[in-house]
Amino acid sequence: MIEDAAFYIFAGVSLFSAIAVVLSKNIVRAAVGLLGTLGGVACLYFLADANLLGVIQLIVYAGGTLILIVFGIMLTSQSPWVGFLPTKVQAIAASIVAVILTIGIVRLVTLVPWAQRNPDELSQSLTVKSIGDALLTTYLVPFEVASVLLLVVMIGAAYLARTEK
Amino acid sequence: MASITLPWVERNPKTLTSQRRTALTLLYSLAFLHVLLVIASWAWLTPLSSAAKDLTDGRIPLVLILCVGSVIGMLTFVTAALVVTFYRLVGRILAAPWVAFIIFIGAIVGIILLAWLHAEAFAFVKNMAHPAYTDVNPAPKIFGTSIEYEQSVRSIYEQNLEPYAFKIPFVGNVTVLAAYILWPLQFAIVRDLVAVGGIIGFISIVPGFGIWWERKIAGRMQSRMGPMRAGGWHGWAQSAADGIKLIFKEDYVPPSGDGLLFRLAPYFALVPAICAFIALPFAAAWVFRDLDVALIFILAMLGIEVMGVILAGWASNNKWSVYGAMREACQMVSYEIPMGMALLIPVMTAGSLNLGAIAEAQGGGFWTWFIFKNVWCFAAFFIYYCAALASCKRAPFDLPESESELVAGFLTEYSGFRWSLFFFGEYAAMFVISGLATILFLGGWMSPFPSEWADKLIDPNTNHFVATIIRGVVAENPLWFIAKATFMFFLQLWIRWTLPRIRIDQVLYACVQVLLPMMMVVLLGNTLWILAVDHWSWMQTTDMIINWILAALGVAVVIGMLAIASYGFRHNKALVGSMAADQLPGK
Amino acid sequence: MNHQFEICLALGVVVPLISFAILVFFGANPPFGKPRAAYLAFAAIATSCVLSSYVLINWYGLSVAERTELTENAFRYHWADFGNISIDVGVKLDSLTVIMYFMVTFIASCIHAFSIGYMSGHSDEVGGKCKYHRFFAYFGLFSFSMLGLVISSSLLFLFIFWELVGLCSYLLIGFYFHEKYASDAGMKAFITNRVGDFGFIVGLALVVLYTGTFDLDAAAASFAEQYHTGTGIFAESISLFGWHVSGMTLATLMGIGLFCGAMGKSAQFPLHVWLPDAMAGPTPVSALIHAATMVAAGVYLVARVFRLLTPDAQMFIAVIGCITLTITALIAIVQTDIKKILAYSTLSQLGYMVFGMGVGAWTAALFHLMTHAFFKAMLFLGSGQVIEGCHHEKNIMKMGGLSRKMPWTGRTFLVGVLAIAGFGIPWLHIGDIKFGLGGFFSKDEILAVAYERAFNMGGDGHGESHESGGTHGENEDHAAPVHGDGHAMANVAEGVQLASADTNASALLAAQSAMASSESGDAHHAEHGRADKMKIAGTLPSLPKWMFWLPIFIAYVTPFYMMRCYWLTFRGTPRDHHVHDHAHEIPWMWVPLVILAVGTLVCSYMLFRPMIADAGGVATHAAGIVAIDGEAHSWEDTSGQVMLTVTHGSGMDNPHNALALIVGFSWLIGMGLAWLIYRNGPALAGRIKDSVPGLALVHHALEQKLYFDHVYNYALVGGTKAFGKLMGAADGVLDFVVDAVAYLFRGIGVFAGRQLDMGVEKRDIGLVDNIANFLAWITYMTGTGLRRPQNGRIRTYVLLTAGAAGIALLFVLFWPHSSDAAEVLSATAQP
Amino acid sequence: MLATIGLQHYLILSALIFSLGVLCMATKRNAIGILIGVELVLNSANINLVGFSKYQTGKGDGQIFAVFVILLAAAEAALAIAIFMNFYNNVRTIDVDRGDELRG
Repeated sequence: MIEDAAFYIFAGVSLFSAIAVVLSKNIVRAAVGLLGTLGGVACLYFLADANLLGVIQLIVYAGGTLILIVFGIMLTSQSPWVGFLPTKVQAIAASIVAVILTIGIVRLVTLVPWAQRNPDELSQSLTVKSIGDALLTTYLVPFEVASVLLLVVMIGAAYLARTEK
Repeated sequence: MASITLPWVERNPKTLTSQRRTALTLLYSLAFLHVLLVIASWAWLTPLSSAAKDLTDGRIPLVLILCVGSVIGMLTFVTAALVVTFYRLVGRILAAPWVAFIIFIGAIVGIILLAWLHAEAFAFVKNMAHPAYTDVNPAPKIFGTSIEYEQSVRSIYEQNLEPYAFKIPFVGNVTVLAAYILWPLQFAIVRDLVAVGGIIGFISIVPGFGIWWERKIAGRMQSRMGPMRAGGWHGWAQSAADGIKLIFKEDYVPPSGDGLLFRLAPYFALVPAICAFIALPFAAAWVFRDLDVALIFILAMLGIEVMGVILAGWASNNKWSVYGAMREACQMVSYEIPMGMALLIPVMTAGSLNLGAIAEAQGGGFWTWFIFKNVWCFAAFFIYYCAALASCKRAPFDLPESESELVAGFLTEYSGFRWSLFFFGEYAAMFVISGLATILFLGGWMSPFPSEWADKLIDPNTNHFVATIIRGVVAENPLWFIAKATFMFFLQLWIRWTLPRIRIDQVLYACVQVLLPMMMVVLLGNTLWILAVDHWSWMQTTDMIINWILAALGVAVVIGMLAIASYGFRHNKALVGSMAADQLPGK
Repeated sequence: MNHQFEICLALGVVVPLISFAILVFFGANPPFGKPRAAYLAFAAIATSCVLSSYVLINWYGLSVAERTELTENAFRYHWADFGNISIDVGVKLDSLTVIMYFMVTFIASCIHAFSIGYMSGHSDEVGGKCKYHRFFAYFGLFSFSMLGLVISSSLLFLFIFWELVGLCSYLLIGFYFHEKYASDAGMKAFITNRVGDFGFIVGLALVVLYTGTFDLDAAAASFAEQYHTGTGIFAESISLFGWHVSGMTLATLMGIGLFCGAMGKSAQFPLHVWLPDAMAGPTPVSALIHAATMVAAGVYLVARVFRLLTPDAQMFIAVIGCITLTITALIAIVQTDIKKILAYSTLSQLGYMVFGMGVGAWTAALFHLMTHAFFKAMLFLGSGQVIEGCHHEKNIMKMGGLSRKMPWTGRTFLVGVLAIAGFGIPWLHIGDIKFGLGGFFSKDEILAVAYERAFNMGGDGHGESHESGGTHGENEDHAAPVHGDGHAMANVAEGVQLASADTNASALLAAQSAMASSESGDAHHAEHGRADKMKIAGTLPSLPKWMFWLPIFIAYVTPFYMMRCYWLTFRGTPRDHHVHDHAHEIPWMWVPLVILAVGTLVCSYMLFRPMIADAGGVATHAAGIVAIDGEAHSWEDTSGQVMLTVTHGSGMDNPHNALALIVGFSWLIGMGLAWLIYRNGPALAGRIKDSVPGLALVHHALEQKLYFDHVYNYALVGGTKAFGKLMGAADGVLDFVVDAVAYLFRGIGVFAGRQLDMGVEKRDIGLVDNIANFLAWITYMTGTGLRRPQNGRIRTYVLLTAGAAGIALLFVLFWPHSSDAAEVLSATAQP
Repeated sequence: MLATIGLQHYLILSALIFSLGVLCMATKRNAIGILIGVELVLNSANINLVGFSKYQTGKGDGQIFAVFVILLAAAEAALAIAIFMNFYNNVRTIDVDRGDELRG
């Protein structure tokens, strides 16, 4: 019961923040809205017994990526509050597309009788240990590839963002 | 020392006296009402309370409210009335020169009492917690563990726990009363609320005490007294007075800034710091939520805290603020890396990500603390502490608010209550990183003695209270944790007033080119070391020898520090620049 | 199990890595600094060399059976599982590893020693980067990766080290990175190698896909099984867009893919362009990496995966090798840069090795690899001595008469030239000692196999041995004593798994026993008749004749250009007195040269010969002398017949007398011709070029390296650019059409409106004008509307994509049959 | 209808956030705004993964993939910011509509 209420609260926070992201004209406010979405989604992860994922979401996304984004905003803004607004036609077209997408996907999701696990098993949560084991055995290749990718990205980003001589 | 003066008392005695008279009348009448209520309810409820065997009995809340509540209310009103009556006396007592002595003695007694209470409650909770402690997915929790609370209380009620079974004349069975008082705690949400209240209360104490302490230390280091006026003894009420002042200050929002974000920013700085306490254990099972990812969670919260600073700087629309914000952003993002890597060292050494398990792996005396475990852990501790200082924007890394270059950095435009929220967040974060250092490197809530000693000291005939205290002192106790964390907190203050602030490029250099490579070497070294110790017996000997050398080093450092401190204490008049108090006229 | 050999080899791999780690971090400063950094690197590789000598000596002190046992129980450590594929870290311990390892460490030690002197002239600081220690650090890394490559038992690790070797090559070619040509050359080598490695990865992926393992032995076993059952990779035909390549299975593609890697690293024909440019690196680098060891890694790879090659793939390899050895030798004739000549000769010799692998001369190719490594390293070091002595003058046209100034260099260079030219006298021998130098034996053996393949295929002896397969058990008993030999071979190069899987095993064993009983063979003298027994001829496709004659021709060209190089450099009269006066021999730098020269002589006299033959598994040590060229290759055609390649007796019979006649004196003729022409300097050659019609044209073509670089530049770089331009133009045309339509109609509309307006009363404007304007507006809007979606704005694209997806989704879901879609979806929604 | 929380709830939430992300991508002219929209979309994908992990497989695979998604998102953001810096250095604005030199 409390879990259900918590789901609606967190989902509401995420959605509300996501709407704020879309509607805000100021890009920093959009970033703050994104923070709200990330936090809400992280709470949802906690709710779905994905503790590690929630924490990773917070530490990597909210603590790292988002700060990077805000940093980028600060470095690339010329005057404080200038927002580049889309034209009305664009906004309306985009809204229509979004509505179409929403209807389509929601319809799809409600149409399919999703098989679900036995409710008794639902409460069994995964420990960090089991995820760590899986990462180092079954998912070793993606894990290693991801580390290589991060290395490449690090070098690439440093190269791209360096000051021109 | 001048006695405390309450200006509003002195200014217009007449009106104030009439006000006092009104207040006294009100208070005494309320107290009298409560006395009546107590008598009536006691007469009515005594047979009833002894009849209520079942904890779900709906009459218990009634007993609680009528009986216990009215006693508490009566005492409160009487105390208030006495204070109002003897306000001059109270003021004089607070201001009396000998109050320091009383507070000192009182503090010692209080700490002992507190220790006893803690130990008692700790043992109580831990015993209850025990069967469920290892459960994978506990039911609703208090202090992080699944507790069959009803049963526990019922067992008290049914006097199964011998030590609690004593009676007070006219009051009845204490355990029954205790059961009544603890009755609401059977609801998970009540327990959570109590725990949250406790956390928030603790967080409010930390800055209050910390700011005063910091100012006193600063004063001592600069051969002056620091705050001396507010309150009586050594300006102990200075933080409270500051708080009152800040609340009444003008709440200024820069008109050209982003008002919404400006108002929002302090909460972004404060709330994550509070959230970090969710997962920070004060002792085994003394944690709000015992997450298996507690360590990363705390790290994440410390990371998000930066967002508040950045937004504050941005929303102020002020050059200095933005500089401060950007400094904070790059500083924090950089220092998180060595910090996170340093935290891996104890995790690796203990073989567990669970903070409780890590702390309890260090229970065999101070030489088993991870800081003394081997050279890599030793290095990791210092790297962690440096990085933590930086991520907390404490001196010498307090670039975001460096007042000599950036006015006050991101705080430039802030005033009043919002300004104080930043400080709440900062001090809370300081305590969190100190606590983390304590748990991971300094044995957490384990005492510096091997915990087996407790079992040797307690023979089965020992009085229960004595046994609990012995266990608390010799084995484990939340107070040990608080004491160690407070010491680490003190170190931060000490460092702040000792080291000069460094430049921003030096800050980043220190992270990326010094701490990070060092940390990588340490990480690799520790891994190989653990492997080697596992595989070769001669490495175990080496490991032990190094452990002892490091422990001896630690003891030597502490003894040296104490010696220097005692020397300074004894010879402070002979030292250069003795206390300003000594130079006061009349001395 | 005692793993002392593995431990020694692994230690030898790690020691250079440690030296690399130390040097790269601390090499620039005391306690290392300028000379000591080099000493550290030398000490490291010398340690490896000592270790490998220990292994070599002890390894060959063991009996064949013991070695076989060691090979089978070599160290394997289960490292990780990737899904179903398990990855082992292990050491491939067999004769080939041991010899190759020794060769690499020995030559690397000599070159390290040489480099101490060579690099001492280099300044410490260039552009703020300390180069001296960097050089030796890279050498350490290179030694580590090359040795790791040699001992890897798993294709995965082989590939990792393979790439590391490529990286070192890149770093060392571009060692003078402040010079554009050097960094360009490094880039070129790297990119060219990537092309080859792409094929390698494809091959590797196929191996893993179809055999499920990275382990060389396990892969070969699985491969053999698939072959026999005709399943797996042999059941897959190659098809490209529905077009089937007839007669080829995917197995062939896999072999070719693996060979592509070798093509890149060993610089074979289409990808050979990087090696001459790689001479931009310091000369010791050229000696170590681009002559002796790294480029040989390709050949080594082919030797390692030989069991995975189908006859078609082998033919491909042979063709590539043949082309390479021909064209590069021709280009070498006209080069004037001493290092370029040596580079092209290296290419040519690599071509010989690859050709040898392709025609099935497994042992001979590896033997040639070993001998070539020695004399080519020596030649390069000699050229380094010359270049250093002449103050970085590389043009041989400006040299001449240097042998007086640098006598030791001249002498050792001559030894090298003789060795590469194939100096030796057929039929002459004193006892068992034959008269000749390295190239004489190794190159001619490759040619002998080619000869067999080109002329003598057809299978006398085939029937006999195949019949003997009928009496299976008997033969097996009979062959039991030599089974060990066969086994040793199997673990290195060829599949006993394959052979023993069916009755053909006996054929193989019969061949081996025949060879085992053969004593004292040599390249050109032996008893007749034995070879017939050894010929387990098969039905391998016989070699086209040109693939035999081209290498023969090049065997004449090789002595020519090497003699030209030697004579113009060391003999004759000095042509540039400035260079000549300042030329000097740097003291002590010739010591490694002499050591290598001695090595060349020794290895020419067959020290390595038996060892490699043993690696091939068809040698016997009973008599102490081994001379049989036993290619360890057996293959079977699709009809299941034995296709053991020629295992001829190395010139013991008539054909080989003929071969000796054909190429035995090529060194004399080639070198003699060169001496005649270049005796008095290059002038005569110039005159010949001018007087013979057409020769100038050929000369020019060769000078331009047969236009390979031009073609690549034009076809690849230009092609890409042109494609881009074409696309741009197409875009422009479309835009132009759309715009033009819009503007045209708008113009018409405006014009019409104006015409109608003129002289007409105001009230008409409303109607007429508006109609016209409306038309114009419609057309204009159509045009701009068509234009708009491709406005290059990311948001528009996002919108269009998302909108299209959404509409498609709605269409599917709300269409009358959407329940079907739901059924399909719900079927997939089950866990 | 929405009695107990099940897989559908997660999926619908994910769909909504996805659409909002697309909307954000389509309406923001600031390059970083577009990046924020991408992050929203990735988050919605992660919600799906976690939902399926909890309600269908019960194993860690969904979570692990979500971890990789987060990781890739971080990498993508780092690169994107670096590209935007370059873009800003070249065009002196972060408005993507101004970066249309290649427009047809």
